[in-house]
Amino acid sequence: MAQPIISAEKPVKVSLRNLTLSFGGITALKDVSVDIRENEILAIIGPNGAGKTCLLNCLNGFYKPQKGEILFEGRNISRIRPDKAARMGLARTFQNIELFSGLTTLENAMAARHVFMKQNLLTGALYFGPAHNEEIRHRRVVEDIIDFLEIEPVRNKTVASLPYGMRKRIELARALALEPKVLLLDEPMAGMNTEEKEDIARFIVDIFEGQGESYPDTPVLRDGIRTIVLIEHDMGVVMDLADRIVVLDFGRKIAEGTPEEIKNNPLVISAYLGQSAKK
Amino acid sequence: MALPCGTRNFSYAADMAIFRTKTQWALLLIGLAVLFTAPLWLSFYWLGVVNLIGITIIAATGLNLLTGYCGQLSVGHAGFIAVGAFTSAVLTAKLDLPFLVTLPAAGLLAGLIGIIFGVASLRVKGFYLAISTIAAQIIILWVINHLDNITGGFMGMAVPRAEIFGFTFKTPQSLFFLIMTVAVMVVFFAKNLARTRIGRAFVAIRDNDLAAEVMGINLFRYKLLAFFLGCFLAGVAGSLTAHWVTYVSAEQFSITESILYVGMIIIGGAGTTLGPVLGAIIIRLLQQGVTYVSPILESTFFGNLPSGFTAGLGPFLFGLVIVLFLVLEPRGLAHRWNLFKASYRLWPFSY
Amino acid sequence: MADLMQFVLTGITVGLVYSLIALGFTFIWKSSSVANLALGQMVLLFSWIAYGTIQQAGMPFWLGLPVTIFAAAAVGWILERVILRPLIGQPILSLITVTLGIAFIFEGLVAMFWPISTAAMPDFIPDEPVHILGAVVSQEYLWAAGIALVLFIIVSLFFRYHRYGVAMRATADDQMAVWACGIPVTKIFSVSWMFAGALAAIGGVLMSSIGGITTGLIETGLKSFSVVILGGLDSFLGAIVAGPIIGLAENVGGGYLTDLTWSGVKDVIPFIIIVIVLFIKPFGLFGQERIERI
Amino acid sequence: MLKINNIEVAYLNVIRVLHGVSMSVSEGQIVTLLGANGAGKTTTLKAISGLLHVEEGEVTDGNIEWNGERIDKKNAEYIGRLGIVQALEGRRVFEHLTAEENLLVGAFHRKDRSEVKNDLEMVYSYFSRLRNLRNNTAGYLSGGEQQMVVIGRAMMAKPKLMMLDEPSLGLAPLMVDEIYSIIKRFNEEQKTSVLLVEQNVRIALSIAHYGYVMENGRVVLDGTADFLKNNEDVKEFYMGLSAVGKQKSYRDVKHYKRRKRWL
Amino acid sequence: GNGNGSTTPPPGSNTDAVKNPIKVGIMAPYTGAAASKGKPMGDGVLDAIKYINTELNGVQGHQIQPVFRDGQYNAPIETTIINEFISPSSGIVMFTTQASAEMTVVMGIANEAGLPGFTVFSAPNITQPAKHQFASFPDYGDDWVAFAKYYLANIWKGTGKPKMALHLLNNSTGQGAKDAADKSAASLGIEIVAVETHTSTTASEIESLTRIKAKNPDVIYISSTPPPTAVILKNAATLGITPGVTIGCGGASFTSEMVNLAGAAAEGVFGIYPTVAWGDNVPAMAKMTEYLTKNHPEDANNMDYITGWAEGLLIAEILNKAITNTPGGGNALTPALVEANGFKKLSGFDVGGLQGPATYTVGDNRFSKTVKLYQVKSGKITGIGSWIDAPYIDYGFK
Ligand SMILES: Nc1ncnc2c1ncn2[C@@H]1O[C@H](COP(=O)(O)OP(=O)(O)OP(=O)(O)O)[C@@H](O)[C@H]1O
Ligand SMILES: Nc1ncnc2c1ncn2[C@@H]1O[C@H](COP(=O)(O)OP(=O)(O)OP(=O)(O)O)[C@@H](O)[C@H]1O
Ligand SMILES: [Mg+2]
Ligand SMILES: [Mg+2]
Repeated sequence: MAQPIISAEKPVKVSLRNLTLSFGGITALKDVSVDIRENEILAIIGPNGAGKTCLLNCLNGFYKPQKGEILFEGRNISRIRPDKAARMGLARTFQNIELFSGLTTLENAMAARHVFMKQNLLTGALYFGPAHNEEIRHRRVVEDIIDFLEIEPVRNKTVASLPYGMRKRIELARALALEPKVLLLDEPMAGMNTEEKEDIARFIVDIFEGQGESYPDTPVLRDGIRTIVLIEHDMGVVMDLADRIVVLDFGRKIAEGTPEEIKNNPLVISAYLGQSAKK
Repeated sequence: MALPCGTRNFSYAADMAIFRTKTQWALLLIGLAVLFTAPLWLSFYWLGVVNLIGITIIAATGLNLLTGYCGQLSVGHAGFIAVGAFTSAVLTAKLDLPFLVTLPAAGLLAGLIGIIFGVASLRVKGFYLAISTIAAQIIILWVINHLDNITGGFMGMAVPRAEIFGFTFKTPQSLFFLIMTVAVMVVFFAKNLARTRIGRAFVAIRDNDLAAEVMGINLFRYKLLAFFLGCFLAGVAGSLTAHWVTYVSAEQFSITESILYVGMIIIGGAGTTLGPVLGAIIIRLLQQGVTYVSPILESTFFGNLPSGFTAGLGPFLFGLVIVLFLVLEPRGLAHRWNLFKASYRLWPFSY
Repeated sequence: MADLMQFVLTGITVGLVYSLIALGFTFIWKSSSVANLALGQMVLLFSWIAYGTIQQAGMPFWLGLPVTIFAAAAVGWILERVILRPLIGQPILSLITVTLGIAFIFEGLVAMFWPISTAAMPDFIPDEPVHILGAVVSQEYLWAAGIALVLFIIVSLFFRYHRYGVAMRATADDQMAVWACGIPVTKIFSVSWMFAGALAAIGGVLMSSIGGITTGLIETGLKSFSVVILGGLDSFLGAIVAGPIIGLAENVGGGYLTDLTWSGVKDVIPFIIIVIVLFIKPFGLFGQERIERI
Repeated sequence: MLKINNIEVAYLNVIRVLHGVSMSVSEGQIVTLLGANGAGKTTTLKAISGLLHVEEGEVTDGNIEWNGERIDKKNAEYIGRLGIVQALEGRRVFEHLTAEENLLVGAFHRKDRSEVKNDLEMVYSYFSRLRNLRNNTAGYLSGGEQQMVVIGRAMMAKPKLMMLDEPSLGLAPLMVDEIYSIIKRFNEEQKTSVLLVEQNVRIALSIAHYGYVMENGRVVLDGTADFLKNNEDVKEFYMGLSAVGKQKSYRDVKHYKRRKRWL
Repeated sequence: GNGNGSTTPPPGSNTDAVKNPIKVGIMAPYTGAAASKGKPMGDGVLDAIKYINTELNGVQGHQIQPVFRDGQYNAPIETTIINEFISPSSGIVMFTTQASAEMTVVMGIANEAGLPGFTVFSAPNITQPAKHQFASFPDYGDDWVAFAKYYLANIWKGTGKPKMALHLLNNSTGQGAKDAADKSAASLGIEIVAVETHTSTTASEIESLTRIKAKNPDVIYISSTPPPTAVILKNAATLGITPGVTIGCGGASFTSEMVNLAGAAAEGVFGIYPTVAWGDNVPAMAKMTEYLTKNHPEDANNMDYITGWAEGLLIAEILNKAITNTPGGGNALTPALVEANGFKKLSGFDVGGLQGPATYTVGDNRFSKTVKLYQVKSGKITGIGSWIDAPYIDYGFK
């Protein structure tokens, strides 16, 4: 079911225009422009310290770029607060795991349902009635996601002592629970072996495509997330999954194109891939 | 008897209930029955102690929401209790307002002042925040001390007894019912808040505030909400204190008391509903122990003890208990209790 | 004008005394990220030990002082060994609370061993006040201020350049990782608590030669917290600069504001400053910002 | 020189994680430890370095020997002094220290202070990116840069046995190749033994002399690197898609049938 | 509700019957912030009761049974203690506290329950308006008046009104003096030129004294506790205020502890104290010294032990009066009877000469109404003159 790669026709979902971000002396992003389109998985690659994570951080409002603008569905969100960005439909995972370590897997995902819930102090404190029903409603969605990602065995475990790979999956679950329009993944497969990478790759593809009637009550799984941004250092994964790739180096965009184009771009090879990747 | 080996649930509602087995419900009912018949079999003295514990549980539960759940360390809790106490005192004594108005008013004012000082928490954490809350307490007490026209200044002021629909809460027994009703309600509300949307947001902020924000939780609103709730309950406890002691002066609300509250939630188990309850009971009973033991030791071993031994015994024991608890059970008694429950539930297979 | 001079001089010297105590706080913080709320009680206990060696055991000052410092270091060592070491890796809340427990224990010990509860430190600094530009200051304050400055230079250099100093800072960041490097975390902890004990002892002897040995020393500990907040928890420079600022604010502010506001304003000024600082410069004048990266 | 004899490890006295693991590392060898998430690789390393105690874990059975001396009951410091150093997984830099100070902490217990300067140079020559970042606060470095700091720090200790937990994690492909050639060089030049936990099986086996495969707390397979490289199971499960020759796409991984779920 | 009721023998057989012990609640801040005063006072009162019980065979044959509790200077704890004291089943007929702050916390409940009690150190708000609580000697306000009068009569040599500065502790100790000054300075002919407050833990008062100095006062009055008083005195010496300006202290500050701490700076300072000093030739001195040496040598020279001992004697006398005036005697005592027949029947009791004679006057709940003036001379607290009257001041509290 691979999508045809005709990027020009896909509508732009998020548009980054001339972003510049610096910290004191370090320029993390310099005049970077990227269009993130609907119906595509966009990969961002580049050497360590190139500014990939910074780009995501700008996208969801964690960093405020000094110059340039970010248009999300036409609205400028370059100075938005992170929680607002989440409400607008931007969810992400983190390269160094950032879970709520004192909560269980289930609660981590439920925490992300926060934005959809209507409880207030009063109904929450009384619990019985509206809050209870709401909890159950959202619990269903979360259980669907847990089921989808196959993490039921750790559903009620506090996440702090789970193995690395498991925690990465829980991060994904939490991001899905936010039912985002755009999913941002920062190195979701780091520290996994090939088999586990296959799992995650499968999840990403499934999320992208949607699961239809397997999960009729959970829109995010049923309809899929049609815009995914992926940062990853495993070229096998990137080349297979991405519809389009943007390459950053020292804060600048040095290339953009289909996996085929990128694989053979001499600039990218010398800055990032190295000769070994070509074989 | 059927052991609850691996209690399993078949619906989300059942899975989310606090009390899941018949035994648990029975224990709850028995517990409540024992609690509310206490005035029949407890002496004045023990009622006094239990009343104090009840008030303490209310304030400690507030601190637990703020510190245990939301992770905002406050070492100025007694300052907010003072706000509640004086609010209630002034409103009843000077304006003749009914207790049913002054009690929530005390909570509200304490909560609002809590929000003001809580604004600092948006930028700092941990020890910085701890000190700013100490500062809050010192400033609050200074203001109370100098609003002499309203609060009686250094002298403090007398407080009338609480009155609801013409009934005056005067005897330790009637106060017991008043205080315990509020305490049970507060614990129940806190438990519910903790396990629903707001509580999860609090814990998310405690465990990883950056990620929480990225997940759509408004830090500004929720940190302030935590301060409001924590201080609101402090205010409620303050109001009850005022009508229980019947005299308030700023001196009664010391930094030491604030520190004790922190000790309570740590010993009991921060971030659990049971924690502040256990902590309040232990610390208050320990204080009573010291009240008793030191004079007894002094008279029993007259002359055989180094002079000053008893004077130092109180703080020494106190510190020792806090330290021992932390070293031996750093996650608090509630944690131990949960382990115990878990192993009981799966008995006889401990793993 | 003469009044102003007096307020300024008093502010600076008193402030440096706060700095002296604050250095001890920063020392522990930088080496183990433990916020030592028992600071005031340590100062109190060690002042009494000094009293015990010099006044009660009759040692001459030149012997009593080193003995006291040695004893203080020993107490620091025991604290680390028995109480803090088992807590390595526990959340910050537990670490802060355990120091509160220590504070109670010390208060108890003091009451047990010195039931007289207050005493004057034997005189070892001449009584005559010194006149500077029309203002007077007692020699004790000058000594305390001078010693604070010297200690500041020593500890700053130590933490910046000495390998133990650098390792201590690393320990404050991530004990587990320090351990993984094969560095004796426990020894680092011991050494830093011994140092902190010694600093508290020196501070205590100087402080109590000014105001006597009383529980008031505990409260001076509280004031020192406002100094570390203003200066930045992890900055010795902050401690040494913020002390006089707090002192000046207290004395000059108190000097001119008391008539305009309420009495006792002097005693809340440091705390009002804390609240203001936390709003506009949350990590103090020289404190390192919390690292926020995702 | 390092021998692990049938150890069992439990956390908090209840959670048993290793069920009888044996392995050995001899002088100058690079040994790699492979296995899925949660197999117990990190736990094994912690058992060796003594860090287990800090996490309320304990070696409940079996023993660990270092040059004939039992070290499974020793504390981390003692083991560190023997020259065993572990680089933790997950880029644990000292955030508030500069990159260079991080490296110096690695050299803490070395007596040859003058040599330390040279080694600093050596690390900078290995990781040239760090040279420019030497005075930057480590907490703000990018993920990969932090990883370099962590490995450099382990090297600064000049250990007899260097244990690296997923050194390639989060590194760019070029950098992975580079780091592995550095580890190999370091092993050859300094005669340091290396115990390597890695998910990137292909690259790990390319420099290792010997390897162990762990699953669910047990060693299920071991052998020389060449043997493992050619083992069918290893090829299928650990090198999977990228196995030379039949390259299938991550897009085409088969979708398993979903099971009925129980609460 | 008398706990002794069940064991009371039939009326009439009183003289031969078993004489029940009489329970008295005693609350002292044995630990906590005020332990430095509470401990010696507690020691004093317990020693005195011990002496009465063993050597005098109690009060008319009834042993005094102290129910001694450490209030820890902590309001919640003090409240639980008073709840114990007021409980009918406790059998307690009266109680005492050692500090005005302690009494302030508990007096609401005690008054409500009608349990009579008295406090050793007191502030005006405890005895005004007069309810069931009493003070064993004049309060902090009275101290000020007594000193002011003495100053005007014997020290002030100038013309016009003398200028006085107040330096007050930030609690009821300081406030009591301020209330008195507000009320009576004008009528006495004293001009208050400065009012400063300090905390109980201050380390420097140079700043406040600089401002006081600028006002050129003739006399400074300190109402506080010993440690801060010593700081103020030392700072005053540093600033050159003393010698030159007269300094007077309220009762709670003026102890040997303060003299120790202040050293040379205390020389010449005047102080009010409600009892005699150690070594004064009064009837109770010998026994008191004997018990002190035997049981509490660490309290030597501590005048708070004297106030405690005097408290013990007062308790005994109150009970003595109550037993005498109550039909049925000691076994029939109730709180109300002790108040009516004991507290309110006190008249001219000399308290072993330790403090001014104790007398109950209607509307004035202070027992002794005199204080003594002292001065530090060559490092010793030395009495000057005889007892000074401290007449009742009506502050109009409600
Ligand atoms: N808050 C910050 N303060 C200072 N420097 C920063 C900050 N955040 C990022 N940087 C710097 O910006 C550069 C880009 O960092 P970024 O995390 O975006 O890299 P990256 O492309 O994600 O690299 P990697 O693949 O290693 O994760 C790095 O050199 C980093 O040190
Ligand atoms: N501190 C701990 N307390 C309890 N259980 C733990 C603890 N640390 C690890 N575990 C458990 O031990 C098992 C093995 O973990 P370990 O970290 O050794 O795996 P790993 O092979 O290194 O995995 P990864 O590849 O994800 O790093 C896991 O199931 C984990 O949940
Ligand atoms: Mg990155
Ligand atoms: Mg691992």
